[in-house]
Formats: sequence, structure tokens, C-alpha cells
Amino acid sequence: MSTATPGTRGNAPRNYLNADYGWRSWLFTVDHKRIALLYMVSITFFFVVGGFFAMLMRIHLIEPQGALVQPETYNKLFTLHGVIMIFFFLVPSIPAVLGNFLIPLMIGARDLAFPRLNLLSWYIYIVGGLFTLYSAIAGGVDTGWTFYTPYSSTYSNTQVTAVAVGVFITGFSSILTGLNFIVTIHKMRAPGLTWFRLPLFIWAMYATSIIFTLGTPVLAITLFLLALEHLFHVGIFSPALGGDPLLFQHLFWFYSHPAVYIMILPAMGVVSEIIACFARKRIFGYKIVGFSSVAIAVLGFLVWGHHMFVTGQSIYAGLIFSLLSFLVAIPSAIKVFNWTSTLYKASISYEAPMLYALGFIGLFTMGGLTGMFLAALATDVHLNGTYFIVAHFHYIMVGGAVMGYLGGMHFWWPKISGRKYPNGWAALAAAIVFVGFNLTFFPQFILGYLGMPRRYAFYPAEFQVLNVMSSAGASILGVGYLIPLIYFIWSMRYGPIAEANPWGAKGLEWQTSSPPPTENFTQMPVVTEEAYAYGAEEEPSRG
Amino acid sequence: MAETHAESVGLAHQFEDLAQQHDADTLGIWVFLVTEIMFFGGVFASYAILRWLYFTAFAAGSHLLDVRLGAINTVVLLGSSLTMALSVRSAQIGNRRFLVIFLILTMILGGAFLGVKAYEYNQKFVEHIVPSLDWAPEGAILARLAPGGLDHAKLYFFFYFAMTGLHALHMIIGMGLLLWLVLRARKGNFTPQYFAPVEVVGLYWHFVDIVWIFLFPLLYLIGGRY
Amino acid sequence: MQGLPIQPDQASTIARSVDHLYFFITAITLFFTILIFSIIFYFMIKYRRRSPDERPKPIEGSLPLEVLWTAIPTVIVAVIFVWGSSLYFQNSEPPPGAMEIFVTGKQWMWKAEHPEGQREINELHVPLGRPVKLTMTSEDVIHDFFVPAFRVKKDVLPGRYTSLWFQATRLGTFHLFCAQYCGAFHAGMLGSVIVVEPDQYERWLAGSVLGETMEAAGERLFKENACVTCHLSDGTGPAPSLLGVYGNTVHLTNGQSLIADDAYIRESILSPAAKIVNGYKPVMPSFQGQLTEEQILDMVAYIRSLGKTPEKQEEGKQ
Amino acid sequence: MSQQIVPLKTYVTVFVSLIGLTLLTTGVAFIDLGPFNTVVALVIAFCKMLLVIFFFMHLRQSGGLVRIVLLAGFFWLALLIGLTTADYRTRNWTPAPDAWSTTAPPTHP
Repeated sequence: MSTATPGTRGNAPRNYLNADYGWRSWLFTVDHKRIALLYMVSITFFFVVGGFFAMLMRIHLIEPQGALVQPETYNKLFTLHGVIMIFFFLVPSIPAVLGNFLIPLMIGARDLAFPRLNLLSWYIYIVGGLFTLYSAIAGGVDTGWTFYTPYSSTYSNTQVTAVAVGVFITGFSSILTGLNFIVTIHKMRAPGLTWFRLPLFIWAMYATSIIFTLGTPVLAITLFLLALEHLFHVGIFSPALGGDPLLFQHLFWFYSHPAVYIMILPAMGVVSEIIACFARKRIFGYKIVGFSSVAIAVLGFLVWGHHMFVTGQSIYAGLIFSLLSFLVAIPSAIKVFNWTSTLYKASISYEAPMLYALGFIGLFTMGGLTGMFLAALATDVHLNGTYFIVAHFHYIMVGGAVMGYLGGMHFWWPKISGRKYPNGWAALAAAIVFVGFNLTFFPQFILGYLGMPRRYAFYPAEFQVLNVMSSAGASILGVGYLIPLIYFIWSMRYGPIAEANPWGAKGLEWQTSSPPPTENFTQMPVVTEEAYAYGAEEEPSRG
Repeated sequence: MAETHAESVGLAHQFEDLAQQHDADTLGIWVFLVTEIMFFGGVFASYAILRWLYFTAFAAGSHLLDVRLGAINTVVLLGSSLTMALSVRSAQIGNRRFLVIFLILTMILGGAFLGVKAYEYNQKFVEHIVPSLDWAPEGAILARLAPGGLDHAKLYFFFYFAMTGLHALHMIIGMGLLLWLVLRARKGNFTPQYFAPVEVVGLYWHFVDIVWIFLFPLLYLIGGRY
Repeated sequence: MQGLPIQPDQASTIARSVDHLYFFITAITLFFTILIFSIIFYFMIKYRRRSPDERPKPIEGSLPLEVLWTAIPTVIVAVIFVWGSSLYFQNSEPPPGAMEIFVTGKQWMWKAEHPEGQREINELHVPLGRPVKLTMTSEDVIHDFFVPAFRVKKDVLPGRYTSLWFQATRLGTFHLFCAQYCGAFHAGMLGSVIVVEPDQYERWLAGSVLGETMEAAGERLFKENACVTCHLSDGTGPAPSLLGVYGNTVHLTNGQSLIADDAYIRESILSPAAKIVNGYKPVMPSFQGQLTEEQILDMVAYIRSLGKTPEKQEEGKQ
Repeated sequence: MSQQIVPLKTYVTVFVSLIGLTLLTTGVAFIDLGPFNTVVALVIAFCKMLLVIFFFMHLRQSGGLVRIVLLAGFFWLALLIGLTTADYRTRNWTPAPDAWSTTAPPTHP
């Protein structure tokens, strides 16, 4: 084990939270842990806003003719729901909060390689977020989060430019975060911490950073061109002016498909940590799970054309993209099998984080398998653009990424806040989220197969039963998300004090006190063993 | 919690030593340059598709540019890359005087490049071939553009302005960074052990040069000049 | 439809085969979901922690197992890929002799035009049991022509022709949806495809003739827009004769050649200078903004008719 | 850390070669090579880029990691342009699916 000294217990030991007070100490901090908390507060805000829009949509869809708002308003609701949830919640969620907090701790460093750049990333994110919020207040935007041209460039008279600029700006936050992580993971590891001793969370964050740095710039330039197009009607994407609308889709999906892996890979990393800890086992096939993260990141860039099977893309390109889409399914399947096998002959305990992790595996399995319908050309023709798509990507992004994020928050909350939350409530919330989620999104698979297109403000009456089921599920899901929000806030003040390593977990982050001191470790750690040495033989007394 | 400039000049608190910091800085800038490749890549990809679709129009648009000015600017920018490389070399050997001289030379050459560029932009306004802002080609220019389709020629000029504009923006940022280096170098901030900022800005500057190396044939030399 | 529907109507020749693939993937999905869930539940109970300091033996992993569960998914996805792609390729080309209908999408309505000249809005009458090919374009943004009961879908793009085909196997009225978000009343861009017996279709055609056929309309436009002044049929004019052009190879001034198809004719009307036939000068003005998409389709139909007959093709080649 | 000092002569030689290549590429543009004008121009630009990267940017002295990072950048750029172009270039492969179409093989510009 490492030679770091466990945090000293006593009267309020010095840590990163009480090191300094006042708003300046937060807004000008370069401490990665404090920046992580800045992100945590901001993404929670955006999650609540995006979730609010989702609730309005589900209420509206209870009745076939639409129960709540005008179609124009409904279009703005789903657009802002998508834009906010994807660019301002899901993409930064695990990387910017847990990644920021944990990467230096897990690799035994004092901070990220570029702390000021890290703070700058947060400010960039906030500026981008303000543009988006401005657009919401100034009348909204109705293009869908996909901004398809020529609707967005020529026909929509809503706040397209403001949102495009907002997402463009936020893109640089992702780019700089990814750059920071890559350099940190390469150059700042503690002595003895070789690549194959790294926690799988670090592998996942590394793979995610690859996508951040290589994919996001393309999105940025695409939205830049879109904004120019919207303002000046230049015509690259507008057929009436000689351009080509499919070009926009190619460029957009070059980032936006890999963006799905930005959301799911970190969650996979979190789940690997949690399962190892609560099963007290080394992750089965550690190297393969690690490499599969990188494989997913790379292959994920080769499949974007499967969003375009019915758009008039060449059928030969469709064939290639279909094949590659199936290939990316394989590393995901391998991961699921390996997590499952980790439980074999393990010693499993069921604290809240583990429930979220197991829920993740279940929902991700379903989300991943339903992806096969959409990778296969013939079935995709029928299902593309329907609620089947909506259900599929919510299984991945909400069932997968959000479950992973919540699991990670429950796992590392004692480390982040130094407090414990009520485990019973946490288990209850996990169960409610799981049930509510399935009730919301499973009916949407059937709706899609029946042919109900997405983004419909009103719909033929025969689809009502399933829509009502989905809306009912959404209300349960909403409650499930509120409960953790309440007890996390409660625990910051009233929760019992957490010890340095409440779960008996391995990993350098548990070797320092909870919450960690500003410089992370009182004595820099040296690593002498692999990650997840939970086993019986390797259990010397030093843990 | 400011970064502590300890005994070792320029060492940030999160690093163990200057070697580690230098490694991290260089890796960081290379990763950044790769993101820049992808950033420009989006425009290059769009350019590649539309040029392939409307080759005649793109060639016609390209033939309205002045190859001589493009070639001169290429030489100027390559010269600035040379002086930039020599700045880094001066920093490596700890020659503060030459460091400052070469940095200023780089800035002068960069300024010359932007000057020529500004002249070319102005020409486009004179000829009314600036998409959206001043698009009304007439006379001989209209006759040369018409065969490929005016809309498509307009797309070519959009790419001309978008690509050279993005490039010029990078140049301007680079000039700002150079100025910052000059000020720091005059104060004697750099030593043969610590000159990472010079090297990092240098890599950035060379990258901007490389972008131009591709822009020159892609914008000025479409379809030959025979 | 009563109670809780779980399957859309199967009303075209391909619906059944698409559904077979759909059910196959559903079976795979169910199998693996149940497998993973049961294994997890089994392990969760069997290997629950019995004492707080229990330390299970670590397991490295197992190469044979990894190979096995790499190979099995690979085989399964390969099967689905081949199945899905071959079905898609089979369905991508209409059988020879398909009747053709032209569809224009517009915010927020569908307009259909039968070759004989009948026009419909938000309705599409088709005969039972005959392959129907739709050639589609949009007047504004991207739409998507989606008939769930036929399992067909294709984006309808501005500035381009896309096509799909189907052969209805059941009488009735089926939903026609726009499946690509197209603006405020996207959800209202609904139509119905009405499948009738062939003789009934003939009667419907006869009963609803509103005017000229598409070809005749195209011929009229050809004259009204003075195309006929230059495109002399004997080829002596300043522009090439259009007899026998459609479907044949055209040689261009830049040395390239292409097959004259709908897209080429459309392009030649809107940006005439883009592809000039060898031996001619770029003198034709653009008709961009002067013709609606429907009028262009009429002209395409007319020019097609000029290329139709073999004897005329011979004439045109000279 | 690229601590070896590159001799002045190397920099000047590289600069002179770059100027030479610039003149070459400009000159070649005035000779009719058909489609090869573009190819030649891009090959020359690529060579110039290699000179700048290897000598001015010290890739020659840099470690493997930097090389991998750079290669990744080019690889992804190639993916973006290559796969997008693949769609456009293969769109016309399907012959006009039409009862009137001839049996001639499809050609495309």
C-alpha cells in the first residue's frame, strides 16, 4: 500500500473546504477539488432546469392534442431540454465534477497539470451557459438540439445564434478539460503508479479526454459555421444557396456521436470502481476492461453515419457505418460480461453506490442491446426518428450516464464533503429511480416501433395509453432524483462525520483524509501494488 | 491559493521539478495543437466536399486571387517561422539579447503578413466579391465567375474569408503572445532551464504557419493558372 | 386498434421481412438482458457478504472466457449486420416497372402528383399490389416521408431528389408521418396513404383528373419559359436537343461524362452552367427562383418522356 | 525537454528549402498537369509541413508520446475528411433506378 498517512481525526483538521472562506476563495480558486464543487453546483442547476423542461413535456403529452402548451412552445421545450441536458449537464457531469476531484487524488498528484486552465474551463462553461440561458429567456430556440440545417440556418427565427454561440463557447471548456486530464494522467502519476496499476476510472477518463480533444473542436467549428450561416445566409448548408445540408449532419455527428461515449465512458469507469469496492474483488479482466474503454473511444468516431441512414446518404456509406456501429458494440458487451464476472465468488454488500452500479449494468445492457436495432440498416429505416430512438438514448444517457453519476456521487460523497448521507434513503432513491426510469422509457420503445415520430407536440389518439404510462413514470423518476438532492444538502450540515475510508476501499483517494487537505496528501504517496488489491492474500496490515 | 514561485524560478506548485513541468507544458501544447488541427479540420472537410462538388466555380474564384501576393505572404510567414525557431534557440542558449531581437523580428514579419492580407481583403471589397457583406460582382469579374455558377463562387469566397480569417485570428493571438514574451524576456524571466513559454508559443506559431502552407495551394492554386 | 397496441400494421411486401429481423433482434435482446439480470441476481444472493472482514480470493480474469464473450457477440452482430444490410439493399431499388408518383414536402403539408396529373394534398392514393416508386423533394427544409405500416422512411431534402418504393399488401388508410423535425407544426404534417383496389384506383384517377398530365404540364412550361427557342429538337439550336437525352450518357465540356437522370436535369434547369454539354456554350440563364419544385418535376417528367422511345434515342444520339 | 541545441545552419537550410518548395509549387501551378496539379500542390505542402514539424518544431528530438499525439491528430483528420467524402463519392454509384435507364455502366464526375 501507499505510505500516505491517514488523515488525522480531531477538531476540524485543515482541509480544502475550511482552508479559506469567502466567495473570492471559491471564485478564484485553482484547487481542483474546489473547481469540482463549482462544477457540481452549476451542473446541478442545469440538471434541474433541463429536468423541469422534461416534466413540462411529459405533462403536455398526457393528452393527444397536447395538454399544456402551444406546439411552438413544445418545440422550444424539447430543444432546450436537449441542449441543456447534453452540453451543460451530461457532458461535464462525471468528467468535470468527479474527474476533476478524483484524478489528482487517484494518481497521487497535488493538482492537475494546469490548475489555472482548469479554473478558466469553468468560467468558459459558465459563459456558454449564460448564453444558453439568455436564449431561453429571450424567446427560446426551436431547432432541436441537433440544429439540422436548413431549418436552423434559414427558416427558424428563434435564438439560434445565441445557443450556437453558447454551445461553441462551452465546447472550449470540454477541450481544455480534456487536454488537462491527458497531460495530468501522462505526466503527474505518483512513483510506482504504472498504467496497469491505474484505477479503471482513470482509464475511462483518459479515453473520454481523447474524445474531448479530438471531437469537440469539430463541433465548435460546425456551430461557428452554423451561426455565420444563420446571421449572413452564406449558404454552405443551405441548398437554396448552393450548399449541402448533409454536410452539416456529417460534421455535427462527427462530434455528437462520440459525445455519447463522453457520457457513458466515465460512468463505466465509476461503475468499475464501485463494483470492485463492494464486491471486494479485482475487476475481472482488468486490462481488457481498460483497453475496451480506449477501443470504444476510437471506434466511437467511426460510426456517426448511422444517424444518417435515411437522410439520403450513399447506401455504401450506410453499409460501412452500419458495420462499424456493430463493431463498437463488442467492447461494450465485453465490459458488461467482465463486471458480471467480477461478482463471481465475491463478497458483495449492498450500500447505495452498489445499487446504482448494478442498476447501471441492467439499464446499460438494455440500452446497448437496443442499439442493435438502430445499427442494422433495415430496422433502422423503420425506427429512425421515432420514439424508439428517444428510448434507446435515454437508456444510455439517463439509465447509463446519470445512474453512473449518481452512483459516483454516493460513493465519493463522504470524501468530497466529509459527511455521510442516510444509507436507507439512498437505497430507496436508487430503487425509485430504477422503477421510475423503466416506466418512463420502456413504453417509448413500443411507441417507436408503432411508428410515433419524436418531437411531436400532438399525436394520433392511439398512442395515448403508452404516453400516459411514460408520463406517470416520469413523475416517479422526478421524485427519485429529488430525494438525493435533499439528503445530500442535508448531510453537508447534519450528516455524521465520515472517516477517511468509510467503504474500506482501495485507491489513493481513500488514503488521505475526508475531506482531503488542499495539497491532497500530507506526504506524497508511492504505489507498490495494483489497483483493487482487495483480495485475501494481498491483504497485509497496511490498508 | 496562488501558484507558489518557489526557489526554482517558474516552477508551479503542482510539479516536482522543472523537467516534469517542461514535459507537461510541451505535451499540453501538442495536445492543444491537435485540437486545433481538428478545429481547422471541420472547415477543411467542408471545403473539400464543396470544392469537389463545384470545382469549376471554385477554380474561377481562385483565379481572381493574386498568386504573387499569396506566394509573397507564404515566404514572409516562413521567414517568421525561421525567426521564431531562432528565438527558441536563443532562449535555449540563454542569449537574452538575441531572444528579444528574434521575437521582435517574428512580430514584424507577422505584421507584414497581416498587412498584405488586409490589402487583399480590401481588394475583395473593391471588386464586390465579399459574400453577404458586399456581394455584387460585375463586369469582367462577373463574366469570369458566372460559368461556375455565382452561388457556388460565393461559397468559394466564403471559404476564402472563413479560412484566411480564422488563420489571421490565430496570427493576431500569436502576435499578442509574442508581445508578452518580449516583455518577459526583457525582464530576464527566461533561463536555459526555464524557457517553456518561448517554446510553447513557438510551437503554436509554427502550427499557424503550417495552416498557411496548406491554405496557399488550396485557395490560390485551384485548377492551375495555365 | 383497441387496448394496448404493440405492433404496427403490416401492410407492405417488406413489412413482414423487416419484422422478422426486428423479432430476431428482440429475441437476442431479451435473451441477454434476462441472462445478465439472472446472473447478477444469482451472484448477489449467493455471494452476499456474510461477515464484515470477509476477503474473497482475487481472480485475475480468464483469457478463454474473454475470447468466448468476444466471439459470441461478434458472431451475433455479424449475423444481424448481414441480415439487416441485405434486406436494406434488396429494398433500396424498386422492381422494374414500378409506377411513379412525385411527392413534394412543404412546411407543413405533403403534396403528391400522379403522372397523369392528379394532385393530392396530405393524401396519397395507391393501388393494392403494385410497386410504387416515390420521387420526393422539399420546397423548404428537410422533411421525412414515413409510413409505419409499410416500414419505409426516407428524408425529403430541399435541392435534391430522394426516392423510396413500396408495394401495398393491404387495403385501408395508413398514417403518413413527417419523421424529421421541420418546424412549428411538425406534428401536424400528417397525411394518410390510402390503399385501394387497382380498378378502384383507375376509377379514382379518372374521377379526379383536374387538368393536364405532368408531361403535358412540363411541355407547356417548356414553351412558356422559352426553352423551346434554343433546345430545338433537331439539334440545330444554340442548346442541345433534349430528345433521347434522359437515361443516356452525356459528354461534358470538361471531358467528363454522366448519365442524365432526374438530378442532372434539375441541376441543369437551376444552375445550367455547372455541367455544360460538350460542343455548347454556357448561355442558358438560371431558372432558380422562377419555378416551383412541382413545376420542375413537371419538366423533368416531360424531358423524361422525350428520352423514352428507342427510335427517338437513336435520333438524339446523332 | 529538447535540450540539444540545433545548429544555426540547419535552420537556415530548412528555411531555404521551404522557400524553394514555395517557388516550386507556385511555378507548377502554371503548368497544365490536369488533375495532378492538385496532387502535386498537396504533396509539396505536405513536404513543407514535415520540414516545419521535424526541424522548427523539434519533432526530431521529441519523444514517442508527442509523435503519437500528432499522428492521432492527423489520423482523426483523415477520418473526418475520408469518411465524409466517402459518402459523397459513392452516392452516384447506384445507377438511375428507372425503367428507362440504359445498361451503360454509371459514370460520375
